[in-house]
Amino acid sequence: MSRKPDIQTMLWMYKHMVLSRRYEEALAEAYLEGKQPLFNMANGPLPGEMHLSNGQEPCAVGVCAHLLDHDVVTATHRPHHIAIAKGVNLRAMTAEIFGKQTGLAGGRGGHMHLIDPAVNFACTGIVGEGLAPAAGAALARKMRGEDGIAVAFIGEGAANQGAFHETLNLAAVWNLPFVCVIEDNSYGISVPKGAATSVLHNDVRAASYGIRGYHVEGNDPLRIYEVAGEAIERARAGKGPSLIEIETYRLAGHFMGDAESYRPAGEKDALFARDPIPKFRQELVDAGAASSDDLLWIEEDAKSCVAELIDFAKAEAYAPVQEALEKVFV
Amino acid sequence: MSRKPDIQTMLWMYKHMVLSRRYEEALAEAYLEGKQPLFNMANGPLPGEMHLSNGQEPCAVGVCAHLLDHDVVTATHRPHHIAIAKGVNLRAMTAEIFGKQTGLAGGRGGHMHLIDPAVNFACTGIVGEGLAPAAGAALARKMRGEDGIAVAFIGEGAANQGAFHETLNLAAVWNLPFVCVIEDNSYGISVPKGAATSVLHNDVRAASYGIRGYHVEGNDPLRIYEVAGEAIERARAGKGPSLIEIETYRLAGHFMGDAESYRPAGEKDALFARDPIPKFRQELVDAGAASSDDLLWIEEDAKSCVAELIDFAKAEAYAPVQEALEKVFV
Amino acid sequence: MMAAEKKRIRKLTIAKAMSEAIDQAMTSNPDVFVMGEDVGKLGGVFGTTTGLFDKYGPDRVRDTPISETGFIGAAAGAAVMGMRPVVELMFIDFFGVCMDVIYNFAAKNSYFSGGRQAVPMVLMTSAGGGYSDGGQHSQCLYTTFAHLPGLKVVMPSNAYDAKGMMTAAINDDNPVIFIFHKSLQGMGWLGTAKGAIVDVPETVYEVPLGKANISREGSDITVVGFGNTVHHALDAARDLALEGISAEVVDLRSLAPLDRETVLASVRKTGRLLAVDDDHLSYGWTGEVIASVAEAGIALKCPARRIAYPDVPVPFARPMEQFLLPNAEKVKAAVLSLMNSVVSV
Amino acid sequence: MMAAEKKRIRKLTIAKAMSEAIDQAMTSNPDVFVMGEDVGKLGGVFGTTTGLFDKYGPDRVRDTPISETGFIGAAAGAAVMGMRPVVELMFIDFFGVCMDVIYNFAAKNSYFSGGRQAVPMVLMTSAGGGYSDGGQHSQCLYTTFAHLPGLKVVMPSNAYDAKGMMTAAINDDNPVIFIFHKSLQGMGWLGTAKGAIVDVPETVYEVPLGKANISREGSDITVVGFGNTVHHALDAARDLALEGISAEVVDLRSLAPLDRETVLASVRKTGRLLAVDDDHLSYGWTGEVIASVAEAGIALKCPARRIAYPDVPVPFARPMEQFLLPNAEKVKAAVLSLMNSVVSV
Ligand SMILES: Cc1ncc(C[n+]2csc(CCOP(=O)(O)OP(=O)(O)O)c2C)c(N)n1
Ligand SMILES: Cc1ncc(C[n+]2csc(CCOP(=O)(O)OP(=O)(O)O)c2C)c(N)n1
Ligand SMILES: [Mg+2]
Ligand SMILES: [Mg+2]
Repeated sequence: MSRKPDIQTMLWMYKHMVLSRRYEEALAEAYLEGKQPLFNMANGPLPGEMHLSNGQEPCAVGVCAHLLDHDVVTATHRPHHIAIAKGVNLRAMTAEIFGKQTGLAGGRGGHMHLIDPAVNFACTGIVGEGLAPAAGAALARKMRGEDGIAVAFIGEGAANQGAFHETLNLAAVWNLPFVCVIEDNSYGISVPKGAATSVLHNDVRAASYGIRGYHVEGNDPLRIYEVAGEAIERARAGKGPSLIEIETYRLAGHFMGDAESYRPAGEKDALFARDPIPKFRQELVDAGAASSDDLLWIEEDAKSCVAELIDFAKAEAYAPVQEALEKVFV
Repeated sequence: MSRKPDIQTMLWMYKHMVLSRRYEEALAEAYLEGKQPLFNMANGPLPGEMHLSNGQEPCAVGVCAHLLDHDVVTATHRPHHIAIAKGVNLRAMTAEIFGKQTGLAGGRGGHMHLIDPAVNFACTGIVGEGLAPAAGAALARKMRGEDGIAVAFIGEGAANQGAFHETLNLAAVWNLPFVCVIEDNSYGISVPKGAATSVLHNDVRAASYGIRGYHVEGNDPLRIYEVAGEAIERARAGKGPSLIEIETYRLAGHFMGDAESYRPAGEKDALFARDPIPKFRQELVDAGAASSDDLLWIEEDAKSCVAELIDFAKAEAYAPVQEALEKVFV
Repeated sequence: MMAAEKKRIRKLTIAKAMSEAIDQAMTSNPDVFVMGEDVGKLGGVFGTTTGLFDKYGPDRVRDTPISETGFIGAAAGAAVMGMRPVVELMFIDFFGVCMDVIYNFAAKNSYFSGGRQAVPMVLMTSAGGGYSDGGQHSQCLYTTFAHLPGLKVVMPSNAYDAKGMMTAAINDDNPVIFIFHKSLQGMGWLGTAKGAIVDVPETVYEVPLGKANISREGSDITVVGFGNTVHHALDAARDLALEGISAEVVDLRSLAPLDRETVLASVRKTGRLLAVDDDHLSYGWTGEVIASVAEAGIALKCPARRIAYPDVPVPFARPMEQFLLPNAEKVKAAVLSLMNSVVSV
Repeated sequence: MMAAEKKRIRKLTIAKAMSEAIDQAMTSNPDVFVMGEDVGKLGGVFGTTTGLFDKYGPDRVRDTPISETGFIGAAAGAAVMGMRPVVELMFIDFFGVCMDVIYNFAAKNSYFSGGRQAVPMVLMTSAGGGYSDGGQHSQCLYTTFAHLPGLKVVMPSNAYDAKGMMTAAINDDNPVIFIFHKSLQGMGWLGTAKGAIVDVPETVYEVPLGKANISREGSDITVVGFGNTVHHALDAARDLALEGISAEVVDLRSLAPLDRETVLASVRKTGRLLAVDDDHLSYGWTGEVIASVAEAGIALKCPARRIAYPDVPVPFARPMEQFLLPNAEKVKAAVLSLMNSVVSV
């Protein structure tokens, strides 16, 4: 029932993958400011934890290509690629990541707490926490007869949290327009999937809820697009929730500063050799979807867009400190 | 690999089913003392909630027939049948249910908190709470190279708690000698299974953990014995955890005082018609395992045993109230 | 209660008052709905949703699986989308299986969204012991919630407040933990303090959240209570009046926000303070109230005192449990001893 | 630290001191083992299990799934069977996904078994902010645990105490919540208060749980701290000494049991009290400490005061977060204002 993306969509996907990659590269650069030679997380313009999603961009674009603003997305501590693909206001998001007054939350949130009501995007820092609220959002849409479905992105590690089980069961019992997308990047911090998860692929867990399960290999944006399309169409059509596990990988550490000594030798090199962005680029060129020049334009555009965002966010002011006492209640 | 019980075992099973039934009938009688004509839970020699297991006896005996003292069992708010089949000290248990000083916990626990270290039995009042500790007990046995497995009994409603998912995954990843037994009595308080559980039978959820799943129909002690035997043998042999769902029914309300108006008309009558105790009795007679006289003897014995227990517990003293301040720490 | 509101006088239980407030809110606002375990046909184990299932059906009065993280998280998520769920956690004792979505999600979403996203959710939950339900069904845990910013934490001591506070809670755009005390709930099978069953207007009205109430005026000593202990204080005060002691009883009604002003004003007037709680003593609200008075530098005629549940789990056996619980006798004895104590501060 | 113990002097971080205590316990007792997320190869995100995986292997140093209810519950269950697990909850902020097995199971099992079943489990967990980790990774939540009976709740302010308290915790037959403060932990990537890194003997020793420590003697005012705020108090006290003010600093070290005696004795001596906490103010331990002093009827030269984290979630932006946190300057200013205030009680 689902189909391959058209050319315009493919370019949109490529563009957002590149934008996300450039964006995180720029964040990484800013993050290291003030943290060298001694790495102290508290220092620099971007203090605190920083979880990059480099390598996982296909998951974000393959799913979000099917979503509209009124569709709800919850993401995790590793949210940038998804936020970008969901269309979060990038100026406000970047300002938030830098803790500035014009940020999404005026600096109260930071990179693990990006909430943009305009496009119904939110993320949180507790593993599995976004699941049930996403199902609740789907319930709200359904009860009100409104358009819109909800997608909860989680990592493969989160599929072992109780919230995963409770939410999928609830969504199935209530036949909610809900999709759970698992980005399987093989690790929960340092712990490999095999040491934490009793099954090879989490899509088999769909059987516990009588719902559709899908597994996508190869970190392939087009394949992800197809599978997500089917699951999302089903949700829109009132056919209930689905569970998708996507094989992906993170090219960076769990967070910045992670020495990654838990990785087997050579793993990182192999991952970089499979970087989905050059791979997708080549596919686009091979398929005649775009010329190398067109893509270069997209890439340049992403670069300048990101540069502008970082400059903007850096230049913005912090909120007066007293504002920290506000917005506990609406 | 498993087999039918021998005659001695069958009689043991029948005896403990009858004992449990008589025991709860006597508790029910004592419970109603002081609560008529006005039912106030706080009154009488047995105040508080009282969850009876009438009808579910086959689950207890079919599983516990395979267990030894060093095997660990955790049960729920509905614990009597299991405690009895596990060999909990009945004097101390009854005294505890009546809140007396000679009770298992000196009256601190009550009927939802029966802990008998001598036979490794415990129960708790929070749905799903016993699961992870049981897995931990299995881990302890395994790490120490000790004999003994762990069995967690839960209701079908508890299979929708996060603890269920987390524990089964953990037990599977660590290949623990652990069995989860679900007593499916069709209801979580007033909510029918179908309104709460997205699959018809919870044994299919074994697929989420790559473990064995078993489903037992008919509330049949012999079938339960066979299936539990296989799962427990596997656990003892180091072949990992299993999940068993047993179709059973409760002949009483969720707790005493439950008006059961949520039941469809006629349901109760149909259940009583299928009461597993007379059914099993008939099977035993038909199979020539015992004469009607032998069974009568068992039944009389159970009655007098129960009468003695209740008399004993009622006659026992309450602990001095100051003892309420003790045993917070060991 | 204001005279104008007393159109028709009916004595209601807290359970009925809560159901009525929810019912009226559901009638006037289609976004209001209820979910929780056994809130449907059964009408809530503690009668909080009596009649609602028949009136509104299973879509708006939803029985849930025993998945508190799932359904309370879903309620919070629905609230973010503009629904106004009233969700029940059957016993407050069960918070441990679902606290994350309550305190890290619902409570912080306003802050994390810079105040741009509301979570208008009411979490109603039962607390308290006294009827021998054992250590996992008799806890109070008030400050476990009140310590965590972003939640309003309230408990009515009578049906009038229950209805008005429930209405206010549903109308509030923030997450409200609406605690109801089993000893006051008015379920026949539980026994109920008489004083909790009071006249309740049929009209829709609000009792503002975060405002303490002077339940009885007095001049010699301030006795602060919350929920059930308000009735212990009132019972003691009636007795004490016969002995010529005038006790002022303050019903906190809300721990978050905490109405320190009302407490301080009362203590300034009486010069004596007794705080009475059925939650565990250490790190309970009685400490907070006494500390607030101490910080304010109010001169007391005798040291402040508190009566609270000792730092032990709740035992099952009735004599033990009753021994540990606060009651009117203990309040009276403490007041008498305070009235007789010399000025030492 | 007693002189006799200083066989060889080595300055250790709290992280190293904790690992060493666990290591020594694992060597001497085969029942001791560790589990938690990333405690294996990684050695714990906060360095609490450094070197243990290589030494003891994956059976005794177990990485777990991200299933806190599962593995903490399993730890408790293993403890019931006689093992002595040291289990890590990576951030105290995550308690909401697993509190039930902690407070309803581990904490109450002794009571529910009439003291016949011990749960010798140590739950170690990190707390505190100050490095811009946002509102779900910077909380303190001390009294969230300390309010619930059946748990010992401790936090060391320096490496000497950390080792001795960890050893005592492992040897204790009861569940111990062993909190460590990220600002004191000694991870290079976090920055660490200098005073936390102190001489630690190589020998095995215990620092008893439930005993406060006079970190600095003084006569004018008692400043009570816990964990990181002890260092704010000490820093302020050093400065204040230059201004002729003699502050006594009490390090609580344990909230449950709470060593009220030591606090009261100090306040009786100094006549002034300031309590400093980085947990949320309302219903925090500072209220409990002040109330305990008030109840004791100790005559103070000025009203007790507290500095604590306001009742708001922890903001990400560094200026905002730093504005809300207690620090030595705030302590100093408060002491000065108290010393200058008139006797009003
Ligand atoms: C409940 C909870 N437990 C633990 C953590 C700490 N933690 C943050 S991210 C993470 C790993 C998550 O793994 P996964 O779900 O696979 O996502 P990934 O980081 O790989 O994107 C952990 C353990 C947390 N934030 N919340
Ligand atoms: C976490 C939690 N949620 C809710 C309850 C209240 N409660 C007690 S028993 C029960 C129903 C349990 O159903 P099931 O697991 O099927 O067991 P049964 O009562 O049928 O034996 C509920 C909801 C509880 N004790 N703990
Ligand atoms: Mg992962
Ligand atoms: Mg059931």
